[in-house]
Amino acid sequence: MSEVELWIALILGIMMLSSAVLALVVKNHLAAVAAASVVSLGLALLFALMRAPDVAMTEAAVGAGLSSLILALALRRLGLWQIDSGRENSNLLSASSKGKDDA
Amino acid sequence: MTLTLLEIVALGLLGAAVLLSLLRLILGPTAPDRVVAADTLAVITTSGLVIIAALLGSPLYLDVALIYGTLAFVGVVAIARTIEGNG
Amino acid sequence: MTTKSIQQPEPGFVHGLFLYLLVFTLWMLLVGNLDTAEMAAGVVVALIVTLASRPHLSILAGLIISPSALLPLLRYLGTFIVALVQANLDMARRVLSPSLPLQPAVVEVETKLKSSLGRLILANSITLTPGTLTVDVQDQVLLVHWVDAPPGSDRVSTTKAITSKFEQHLKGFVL
Amino acid sequence: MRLIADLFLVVGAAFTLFGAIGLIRMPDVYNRIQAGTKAVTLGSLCLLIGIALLYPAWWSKLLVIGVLILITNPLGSSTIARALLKAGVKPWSKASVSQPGEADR
Repeated sequence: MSEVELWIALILGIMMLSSAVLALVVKNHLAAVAAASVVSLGLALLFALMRAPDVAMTEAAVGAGLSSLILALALRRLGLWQIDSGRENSNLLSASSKGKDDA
Repeated sequence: MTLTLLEIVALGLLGAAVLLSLLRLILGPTAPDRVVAADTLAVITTSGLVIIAALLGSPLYLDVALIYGTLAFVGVVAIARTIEGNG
Repeated sequence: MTTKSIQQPEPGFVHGLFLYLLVFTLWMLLVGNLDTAEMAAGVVVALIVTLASRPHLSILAGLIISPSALLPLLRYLGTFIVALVQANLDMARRVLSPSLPLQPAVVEVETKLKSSLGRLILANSITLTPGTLTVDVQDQVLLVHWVDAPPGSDRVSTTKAITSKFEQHLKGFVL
Repeated sequence: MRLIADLFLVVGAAFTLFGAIGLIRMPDVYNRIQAGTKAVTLGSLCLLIGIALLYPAWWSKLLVIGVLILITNPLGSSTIARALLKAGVKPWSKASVSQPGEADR
Protein backbone atom coordinates (compact mmCIF):
# COMPACT_ATOMS: atom_id res chain seq x y z
CA MET A 1 0.00 0.00 0.00
CA SER A 2 1.31 3.37 -0.90
CA GLU A 3 1.06 6.37 1.36
CA VAL A 4 -1.97 7.85 -0.38
CA GLU A 5 -3.88 4.61 -0.01
CA LEU A 6 -3.07 4.59 3.68
CA TRP A 7 -4.58 8.05 4.10
CA ILE A 8 -7.70 7.06 2.19
CA ALA A 9 -8.00 3.95 4.34
CA LEU A 10 -7.63 6.10 7.45
CA ILE A 11 -10.52 8.36 6.40
CA LEU A 12 -12.62 5.33 5.52
CA GLY A 13 -11.85 3.78 8.89
CA ILE A 14 -12.96 6.91 10.73
CA MET A 15 -16.10 7.02 8.61
CA MET A 16 -17.02 3.38 9.17
CA LEU A 17 -16.26 3.34 12.89
CA SER A 18 -18.15 6.51 13.74
CA SER A 19 -21.21 5.65 11.68
CA ALA A 20 -21.26 2.11 13.09
CA VAL A 21 -21.27 3.51 16.61
CA LEU A 22 -23.91 6.02 15.53
CA ALA A 23 -26.11 3.22 14.19
CA LEU A 24 -25.88 1.58 17.59
CA VAL A 25 -26.62 4.56 19.80
CA VAL A 26 -29.14 6.57 17.80
CA LYS A 27 -32.75 6.30 18.91
CA ASN A 28 -34.44 6.91 15.60
CA HIS A 29 -34.66 3.77 13.44
CA LEU A 30 -34.59 5.71 10.18
CA ALA A 31 -31.32 7.39 11.15
CA ALA A 32 -29.93 3.99 12.09
CA VAL A 33 -30.73 2.68 8.60
CA ALA A 34 -28.96 5.66 7.04
CA ALA A 35 -25.91 5.15 9.26
CA ALA A 36 -25.80 1.44 8.46
CA SER A 37 -25.83 2.20 4.75
CA VAL A 38 -22.87 4.53 5.27
CA VAL A 39 -20.96 1.69 6.96
CA SER A 40 -21.41 -0.63 3.99
CA LEU A 41 -20.51 2.25 1.66
CA GLY A 42 -17.16 2.65 3.39
CA LEU A 43 -16.67 -1.11 3.33
CA ALA A 44 -17.22 -1.22 -0.44
CA LEU A 45 -14.61 1.49 -0.94
CA LEU A 46 -12.20 -0.32 1.37
CA PHE A 47 -12.61 -3.58 -0.57
CA ALA A 48 -11.97 -1.69 -3.81
CA LEU A 49 -8.86 -0.18 -2.27
CA MET A 50 -7.63 -3.68 -1.34
CA ARG A 51 -7.85 -4.69 -5.02
CA ALA A 52 -10.90 -6.93 -4.71
CA PRO A 53 -13.38 -5.56 -7.26
CA ASP A 54 -15.66 -8.59 -7.13
CA VAL A 55 -16.08 -8.43 -3.36
CA ALA A 56 -16.56 -4.67 -3.60
CA MET A 57 -19.28 -5.15 -6.19
CA THR A 58 -21.11 -7.67 -4.03
CA GLU A 59 -20.79 -5.43 -1.00
CA ALA A 60 -22.10 -2.46 -2.97
CA ALA A 61 -25.07 -4.43 -4.26
CA VAL A 62 -26.02 -6.20 -1.03
CA GLY A 63 -24.87 -3.78 1.64
CA ALA A 64 -25.73 -0.44 0.15
CA GLY A 65 -28.69 -1.28 -2.03
CA LEU A 66 -30.59 -4.30 -0.82
CA SER A 67 -30.07 -4.05 2.93
CA SER A 68 -31.17 -0.41 3.15
CA LEU A 69 -34.08 -1.17 0.81
CA ILE A 70 -35.24 -4.13 2.89
CA LEU A 71 -34.71 -2.38 6.22
CA ALA A 72 -36.53 0.77 5.12
CA LEU A 73 -39.46 -1.13 3.67
CA ALA A 74 -39.65 -3.29 6.79
CA LEU A 75 -39.75 -0.18 8.96
CA ARG A 76 -42.55 1.15 6.79
CA ARG A 77 -44.50 -2.08 7.05
CA LEU A 78 -44.07 -2.30 10.80
CA GLY A 79 -44.83 1.38 11.37
CA LEU A 80 -41.75 1.86 13.53
CA TRP A 81 -40.47 4.97 11.78
CA GLN A 82 -40.87 8.49 13.02
CA ILE A 83 -39.55 11.75 11.63
CA ASP A 84 -37.89 13.39 14.61
CA SER A 85 -37.25 11.96 18.01
CA GLY A 86 -38.73 14.71 20.11
CA ARG A 87 -36.32 16.57 22.31
CA GLU A 88 -33.15 16.50 20.29
CA ASN A 89 -34.48 19.22 18.00
CA SER A 90 -32.34 22.30 17.78
CA ASN A 91 -34.05 25.62 18.41
CA LEU A 92 -34.14 26.32 14.68
CA LEU A 93 -36.47 23.44 14.10
CA SER A 94 -38.56 23.73 17.22
CA ALA A 95 -40.56 26.55 15.63
CA SER A 96 -41.44 24.27 12.76
CA SER A 97 -42.46 21.39 15.00
CA LYS A 98 -44.68 23.82 16.89
CA GLY A 99 -46.29 24.66 13.58
CA LYS A 100 -46.90 21.00 12.94
CA ASP A 101 -49.10 20.58 15.97
CA ASP A 102 -51.79 22.99 14.88
CA ALA A 103 -51.83 21.75 11.29
CA MET B 1 1.10 6.23 -11.06
CA THR B 2 2.84 9.06 -9.28
CA LEU B 3 0.64 11.89 -8.15
CA THR B 4 1.21 15.54 -8.87
CA LEU B 5 0.78 18.19 -6.23
CA LEU B 6 -2.60 19.30 -7.60
CA GLU B 7 -3.94 15.76 -7.42
CA ILE B 8 -2.91 15.44 -3.81
CA VAL B 9 -4.66 18.75 -3.09
CA ALA B 10 -7.80 17.43 -4.80
CA LEU B 11 -7.71 14.26 -2.73
CA GLY B 12 -7.32 16.33 0.43
CA LEU B 13 -10.30 18.52 -0.44
CA LEU B 14 -12.38 15.43 -1.15
CA GLY B 15 -11.36 13.91 2.17
CA ALA B 16 -12.38 17.09 3.96
CA ALA B 17 -15.75 16.98 2.16
CA VAL B 18 -16.28 13.39 3.31
CA LEU B 19 -15.41 14.30 6.90
CA LEU B 20 -17.76 17.31 6.91
CA SER B 21 -20.66 15.26 5.55
CA LEU B 22 -19.86 12.67 8.19
CA LEU B 23 -20.05 15.41 10.81
CA ARG B 24 -23.55 16.28 9.60
CA LEU B 25 -24.46 12.58 9.73
CA ILE B 26 -23.32 12.40 13.34
CA LEU B 27 -24.66 15.75 14.59
CA GLY B 28 -27.78 16.01 12.43
CA PRO B 29 -30.53 17.03 14.82
CA THR B 30 -33.29 15.09 13.07
CA ALA B 31 -33.46 11.87 11.10
CA PRO B 32 -34.02 13.60 7.71
CA ASP B 33 -30.76 15.48 8.15
CA ARG B 34 -28.97 12.18 8.57
CA VAL B 35 -30.70 10.70 5.54
CA VAL B 36 -29.65 13.69 3.42
CA ALA B 37 -26.08 13.39 4.68
CA ALA B 38 -26.04 9.69 3.79
CA ASP B 39 -27.36 10.49 0.32
CA THR B 40 -24.64 13.09 -0.22
CA LEU B 41 -22.00 10.68 1.05
CA ALA B 42 -23.25 8.05 -1.39
CA VAL B 43 -22.75 10.36 -4.36
CA ILE B 44 -19.32 11.47 -3.13
CA THR B 45 -18.40 7.81 -2.74
CA THR B 46 -19.51 6.99 -6.27
CA SER B 47 -17.02 9.49 -7.61
CA GLY B 48 -14.55 8.28 -5.00
CA LEU B 49 -14.74 4.79 -6.49
CA VAL B 50 -13.92 6.27 -9.91
CA ILE B 51 -10.92 8.01 -8.35
CA ILE B 52 -9.77 4.75 -6.76
CA ALA B 53 -10.07 3.13 -10.20
CA ALA B 54 -7.79 5.85 -11.55
CA LEU B 55 -5.35 5.42 -8.65
CA LEU B 56 -5.09 1.70 -9.21
CA GLY B 57 -5.13 2.11 -12.98
CA SER B 58 -7.72 -0.57 -13.68
CA PRO B 59 -11.14 -0.03 -15.33
CA LEU B 60 -12.61 -2.99 -13.43
CA TYR B 61 -13.53 -0.69 -10.56
CA LEU B 62 -15.71 1.49 -12.77
CA ASP B 63 -18.33 -1.28 -12.78
CA VAL B 64 -18.40 -1.10 -9.00
CA ALA B 65 -19.07 2.64 -9.20
CA LEU B 66 -21.87 2.07 -11.71
CA ILE B 67 -23.60 -0.55 -9.56
CA TYR B 68 -23.08 1.53 -6.47
CA GLY B 69 -24.64 4.63 -8.04
CA THR B 70 -27.72 2.73 -9.19
CA LEU B 71 -28.35 0.92 -5.92
CA ALA B 72 -27.71 3.93 -3.71
CA PHE B 73 -30.48 5.69 -5.61
CA VAL B 74 -32.80 2.76 -5.00
CA GLY B 75 -31.99 2.83 -1.30
CA VAL B 76 -32.65 6.57 -1.05
CA VAL B 77 -36.01 6.20 -2.77
CA ALA B 78 -36.92 3.38 -0.38
CA ILE B 79 -36.09 5.55 2.64
CA ALA B 80 -38.11 8.40 1.13
CA ARG B 81 -41.08 6.12 0.65
CA THR B 82 -40.78 5.13 4.29
CA ILE B 83 -40.80 8.76 5.41
CA GLU B 84 -43.79 9.45 3.23
CA GLY B 85 -45.86 6.89 5.11
CA ASN B 86 -48.82 5.05 3.70
CA GLY B 87 -49.55 7.53 0.95
CA MET C 1 -43.46 11.64 -9.52
CA THR C 2 -47.18 11.84 -9.34
CA THR C 3 -48.75 12.58 -12.66
CA LYS C 4 -52.44 12.00 -12.72
CA SER C 5 -52.78 11.74 -16.43
CA ILE C 6 -54.60 14.47 -18.26
CA GLN C 7 -54.91 13.34 -21.86
CA GLN C 8 -51.48 11.73 -21.94
CA PRO C 9 -50.29 11.16 -25.50
CA GLU C 10 -50.07 7.60 -26.80
CA PRO C 11 -46.70 6.04 -27.67
CA GLY C 12 -46.18 5.07 -31.27
CA PHE C 13 -43.91 2.67 -33.10
CA VAL C 14 -41.24 5.32 -33.46
CA HIS C 15 -40.95 5.57 -29.66
CA GLY C 16 -40.33 1.84 -29.45
CA LEU C 17 -37.62 2.17 -32.06
CA PHE C 18 -36.13 5.06 -30.09
CA LEU C 19 -36.06 3.01 -26.89
CA TYR C 20 -34.45 0.11 -28.79
CA LEU C 21 -31.69 2.36 -30.10
CA LEU C 22 -31.23 3.88 -26.63
CA VAL C 23 -30.82 0.47 -24.99
CA PHE C 24 -28.48 -0.67 -27.76
CA THR C 25 -26.32 2.45 -27.33
CA LEU C 26 -26.20 1.86 -23.59
CA TRP C 27 -25.09 -1.72 -24.19
CA MET C 28 -22.35 -0.63 -26.56
CA LEU C 29 -21.15 2.04 -24.11
CA LEU C 30 -20.99 -0.52 -21.31
CA VAL C 31 -19.16 -3.09 -23.44
CA GLY C 32 -16.72 -0.49 -24.66
CA ASN C 33 -15.49 -2.13 -27.88
CA LEU C 34 -16.85 -2.84 -31.33
CA ASP C 35 -16.64 -6.65 -31.46
CA THR C 36 -18.99 -8.38 -33.86
CA ALA C 37 -20.02 -10.93 -31.25
CA GLU C 38 -20.75 -8.23 -28.67
CA MET C 39 -22.78 -6.31 -31.20
CA ALA C 40 -24.87 -9.37 -32.07
CA ALA C 41 -25.50 -10.00 -28.38
CA GLY C 42 -26.45 -6.34 -28.00
CA VAL C 43 -29.02 -6.59 -30.81
CA VAL C 44 -30.71 -9.54 -29.07
CA VAL C 45 -30.52 -8.10 -25.55
CA ALA C 46 -31.85 -4.70 -26.61
CA LEU C 47 -34.77 -6.40 -28.36
CA ILE C 48 -35.60 -8.40 -25.22
CA VAL C 49 -35.36 -5.32 -23.00
CA THR C 50 -37.53 -3.26 -25.32
CA LEU C 51 -40.23 -5.93 -25.46
CA ALA C 52 -40.11 -6.43 -21.70
CA SER C 53 -40.53 -2.71 -20.99
CA ARG C 54 -43.44 -2.33 -23.36
CA PRO C 55 -45.98 -1.58 -20.59
CA HIS C 56 -43.88 1.35 -19.42
CA LEU C 57 -43.32 2.78 -22.87
CA SER C 58 -45.88 5.52 -22.28
CA ILE C 59 -43.30 7.53 -20.32
CA LEU C 60 -41.53 8.18 -23.63
CA ALA C 61 -44.70 9.13 -25.45
CA GLY C 62 -44.23 12.86 -24.93
CA LEU C 63 -41.06 12.88 -26.96
CA ILE C 64 -41.20 14.56 -30.35
CA ILE C 65 -38.94 12.54 -32.62
CA SER C 66 -38.14 14.51 -35.72
CA PRO C 67 -35.04 16.23 -37.12
CA SER C 68 -36.45 19.63 -36.16
CA ALA C 69 -36.34 18.63 -32.49
CA LEU C 70 -32.55 18.45 -32.51
CA LEU C 71 -31.90 22.17 -32.38
CA PRO C 72 -34.10 22.85 -29.32
CA LEU C 73 -32.47 19.87 -27.59
CA LEU C 74 -28.99 21.32 -28.12
CA ARG C 75 -30.14 24.78 -27.05
CA TYR C 76 -31.74 23.28 -23.96
CA LEU C 77 -28.55 21.45 -23.06
CA GLY C 78 -26.55 24.66 -23.45
CA THR C 79 -28.96 26.60 -21.23
CA PHE C 80 -28.91 23.78 -18.71
CA ILE C 81 -25.12 23.60 -18.41
CA VAL C 82 -24.81 27.38 -18.05
CA ALA C 83 -27.52 27.35 -15.37
CA LEU C 84 -25.83 24.45 -13.55
CA VAL C 85 -22.52 26.30 -13.31
CA GLN C 86 -24.31 29.51 -12.27
CA ALA C 87 -26.19 27.59 -9.61
CA ASN C 88 -23.00 26.26 -8.13
CA LEU C 89 -21.22 29.60 -8.08
CA ASP C 90 -24.30 31.14 -6.48
CA MET C 91 -24.49 28.38 -3.88
CA ALA C 92 -20.76 28.66 -3.14
CA ARG C 93 -21.14 32.41 -2.63
CA ARG C 94 -24.08 31.90 -0.30
CA VAL C 95 -22.36 29.18 1.69
CA LEU C 96 -19.07 31.01 2.11
CA SER C 97 -20.47 34.41 3.04
CA PRO C 98 -20.45 34.79 6.83
CA SER C 99 -24.06 35.99 7.12
CA LEU C 100 -25.89 33.26 5.17
CA PRO C 101 -28.11 35.35 2.84
CA LEU C 102 -31.22 33.20 2.88
CA GLN C 103 -34.90 33.91 2.51
CA PRO C 104 -36.45 30.55 1.81
CA ALA C 105 -40.07 30.01 0.87
CA VAL C 106 -42.16 27.43 -0.94
CA VAL C 107 -43.68 28.93 -4.07
CA GLU C 108 -45.96 27.59 -6.77
CA VAL C 109 -44.97 27.49 -10.39
CA GLU C 110 -47.12 26.79 -13.39
CA THR C 111 -46.12 24.75 -16.41
CA LYS C 112 -47.71 24.25 -19.78
CA LEU C 113 -46.04 20.93 -20.52
CA LYS C 114 -48.59 18.16 -20.86
CA SER C 115 -46.60 14.93 -20.88
CA SER C 116 -45.17 13.41 -17.72
CA LEU C 117 -41.73 13.13 -19.31
CA GLY C 118 -41.66 16.86 -20.01
CA ARG C 119 -42.62 17.69 -16.46
CA LEU C 120 -40.02 15.23 -15.17
CA ILE C 121 -37.26 16.90 -17.18
CA LEU C 122 -38.48 20.34 -16.12
CA ALA C 123 -38.54 19.34 -12.46
CA ASN C 124 -35.05 17.90 -12.69
CA SER C 125 -33.67 21.02 -14.31
CA ILE C 126 -35.34 23.23 -11.70
CA THR C 127 -33.66 21.20 -8.98
CA LEU C 128 -30.25 21.82 -10.48
CA THR C 129 -30.60 25.55 -11.19
CA PRO C 130 -29.83 28.53 -8.94
CA GLY C 131 -31.48 28.34 -5.56
CA THR C 132 -34.49 26.22 -6.42
CA LEU C 133 -35.58 22.68 -5.52
CA THR C 134 -38.65 20.95 -6.88
CA VAL C 135 -40.67 19.54 -4.02
CA ASP C 136 -43.83 18.21 -5.60
CA VAL C 137 -45.63 17.99 -8.92
CA GLN C 138 -49.42 18.24 -8.98
CA ASP C 139 -50.77 18.20 -12.52
CA GLN C 140 -49.84 21.60 -13.97
CA VAL C 141 -48.45 23.09 -10.76
CA LEU C 142 -44.97 22.52 -9.39
CA LEU C 143 -44.16 23.25 -5.78
CA VAL C 144 -40.69 24.76 -5.63
CA HIS C 145 -38.56 25.50 -2.59
CA TRP C 146 -36.73 28.75 -3.34
CA VAL C 147 -33.75 29.82 -1.27
CA ASP C 148 -34.04 33.51 -2.12
CA ALA C 149 -37.69 34.24 -2.77
CA PRO C 150 -38.46 37.92 -3.23
CA PRO C 151 -41.24 38.91 -0.83
CA GLY C 152 -44.73 39.26 -2.19
CA SER C 153 -44.23 37.24 -5.34
CA ASP C 154 -47.22 35.51 -6.89
CA ARG C 155 -47.52 32.59 -9.22
CA VAL C 156 -47.07 34.56 -12.43
CA SER C 157 -43.82 36.24 -11.43
CA THR C 158 -42.28 33.07 -10.03
CA THR C 159 -43.23 31.18 -13.18
CA LYS C 160 -41.52 33.85 -15.22
CA ALA C 161 -38.40 33.79 -13.06
CA ILE C 162 -37.95 30.04 -12.71
CA THR C 163 -39.38 27.99 -15.52
CA SER C 164 -39.72 30.16 -18.61
CA LYS C 165 -36.14 29.91 -19.80
CA PHE C 166 -36.27 26.12 -19.80
CA GLU C 167 -39.79 25.74 -21.02
CA GLN C 168 -39.22 27.74 -24.16
CA HIS C 169 -36.57 25.23 -25.26
CA LEU C 170 -38.28 22.16 -23.83
CA LYS C 171 -41.38 22.84 -25.89
CA GLY C 172 -39.31 22.11 -29.00
CA PHE C 173 -38.66 18.44 -28.30
CA VAL C 174 -41.20 17.30 -25.74
CA LEU C 175 -44.94 17.75 -25.53
CA MET D 1 -3.09 17.56 -20.76
CA ARG D 2 -2.22 16.38 -17.28
CA LEU D 3 -2.45 19.95 -16.02
CA ILE D 4 -5.96 20.49 -17.42
CA ALA D 5 -7.10 17.18 -15.94
CA ASP D 6 -5.66 18.13 -12.57
CA LEU D 7 -7.41 21.50 -12.69
CA PHE D 8 -10.72 19.75 -13.33
CA LEU D 9 -10.05 17.40 -10.42
CA VAL D 10 -9.28 20.27 -8.05
CA VAL D 11 -12.33 22.28 -9.15
CA GLY D 12 -14.56 19.21 -8.74
CA ALA D 13 -13.20 18.46 -5.28
CA ALA D 14 -13.61 22.11 -4.29
CA PHE D 15 -17.26 22.14 -5.37
CA THR D 16 -17.85 18.95 -3.42
CA LEU D 17 -16.26 20.58 -0.39
CA PHE D 18 -18.54 23.63 -0.79
CA GLY D 19 -21.50 21.29 -0.86
CA ALA D 20 -20.33 19.67 2.36
CA ILE D 21 -19.82 23.08 4.00
CA GLY D 22 -23.33 24.01 2.90
CA LEU D 23 -24.59 20.78 4.44
CA ILE D 24 -23.07 21.91 7.74
CA ARG D 25 -24.04 25.58 7.69
CA MET D 26 -27.58 25.65 6.30
CA PRO D 27 -30.38 26.09 8.83
CA ASP D 28 -32.93 23.47 7.79
CA VAL D 29 -33.39 20.26 5.86
CA TYR D 30 -34.61 21.74 2.59
CA ASN D 31 -31.71 24.17 2.32
CA ARG D 32 -29.31 21.36 3.14
CA ILE D 33 -30.78 19.23 0.39
CA GLN D 34 -30.32 22.10 -2.05
CA ALA D 35 -26.70 22.77 -1.16
CA GLY D 36 -25.80 19.11 -1.13
CA THR D 37 -27.47 18.21 -4.41
CA LYS D 38 -26.27 21.03 -6.62
CA ALA D 39 -22.69 21.22 -5.47
CA VAL D 40 -22.12 17.48 -5.31
CA THR D 41 -23.64 16.91 -8.76
CA LEU D 42 -21.40 19.43 -10.50
CA GLY D 43 -18.43 18.37 -8.39
CA SER D 44 -18.83 14.73 -9.39
CA LEU D 45 -19.20 15.68 -13.05
CA CYS D 46 -15.99 17.74 -12.90
CA LEU D 47 -14.16 14.85 -11.24
CA LEU D 48 -15.40 12.47 -13.95
CA ILE D 49 -14.23 14.87 -16.68
CA GLY D 50 -10.83 15.06 -15.01
CA ILE D 51 -10.51 11.27 -14.87
CA ALA D 52 -11.66 11.03 -18.49
CA LEU D 53 -8.85 13.39 -19.50
CA LEU D 54 -6.34 11.31 -17.55
CA TYR D 55 -7.53 7.99 -18.99
CA PRO D 56 -9.12 8.70 -22.40
CA ALA D 57 -9.78 4.99 -23.02
CA TRP D 58 -12.41 4.88 -20.27
CA TRP D 59 -14.68 7.52 -21.75
CA SER D 60 -17.66 5.28 -22.47
CA LYS D 61 -18.14 3.97 -18.96
CA LEU D 62 -17.42 7.37 -17.43
CA LEU D 63 -20.09 8.86 -19.68
CA VAL D 64 -22.62 6.31 -18.42
CA ILE D 65 -21.70 7.05 -14.80
CA GLY D 66 -21.97 10.81 -15.42
CA VAL D 67 -25.42 10.56 -16.99
CA LEU D 68 -26.50 8.26 -14.16
CA ILE D 69 -25.42 10.80 -11.53
CA LEU D 70 -26.99 13.66 -13.45
CA ILE D 71 -30.35 11.88 -13.58
CA THR D 72 -30.55 10.12 -10.24
CA ASN D 73 -29.16 12.73 -7.88
CA PRO D 74 -31.78 15.48 -8.37
CA LEU D 75 -34.49 12.84 -8.53
CA GLY D 76 -33.47 11.36 -5.21
CA SER D 77 -33.32 14.78 -3.58
CA SER D 78 -36.73 15.75 -4.93
CA THR D 79 -38.14 12.48 -3.66
CA ILE D 80 -36.80 13.09 -0.15
CA ALA D 81 -38.06 16.69 -0.14
CA ARG D 82 -41.51 15.59 -1.29
CA ALA D 83 -41.69 12.90 1.37
CA LEU D 84 -40.68 15.40 4.05
CA LEU D 85 -43.29 17.90 2.94
CA LYS D 86 -45.94 15.20 2.92
CA ALA D 87 -44.85 14.08 6.38
CA GLY D 88 -45.39 17.61 7.63
CA VAL D 89 -41.90 19.06 8.08
CA LYS D 90 -42.34 22.81 7.62
CA PRO D 91 -39.62 24.84 5.90
CA TRP D 92 -37.62 27.24 8.04
CA SER D 93 -38.08 30.91 7.22
CA LYS D 94 -36.28 33.96 8.53
CA ALA D 95 -39.38 35.77 9.75
CA SER D 96 -40.38 32.55 11.56
CA VAL D 97 -43.88 32.83 10.15
CA SER D 98 -44.70 29.84 7.98
CA GLN D 99 -46.35 31.57 5.08
CA PRO D 100 -46.87 28.71 2.62
CA GLY D 101 -50.33 27.37 3.33
CA GLU D 102 -50.25 24.79 0.59
CA ALA D 103 -48.07 22.35 2.52
CA ASP D 104 -50.74 19.89 3.61
CA ARG D 105 -53.29 19.10 1.05
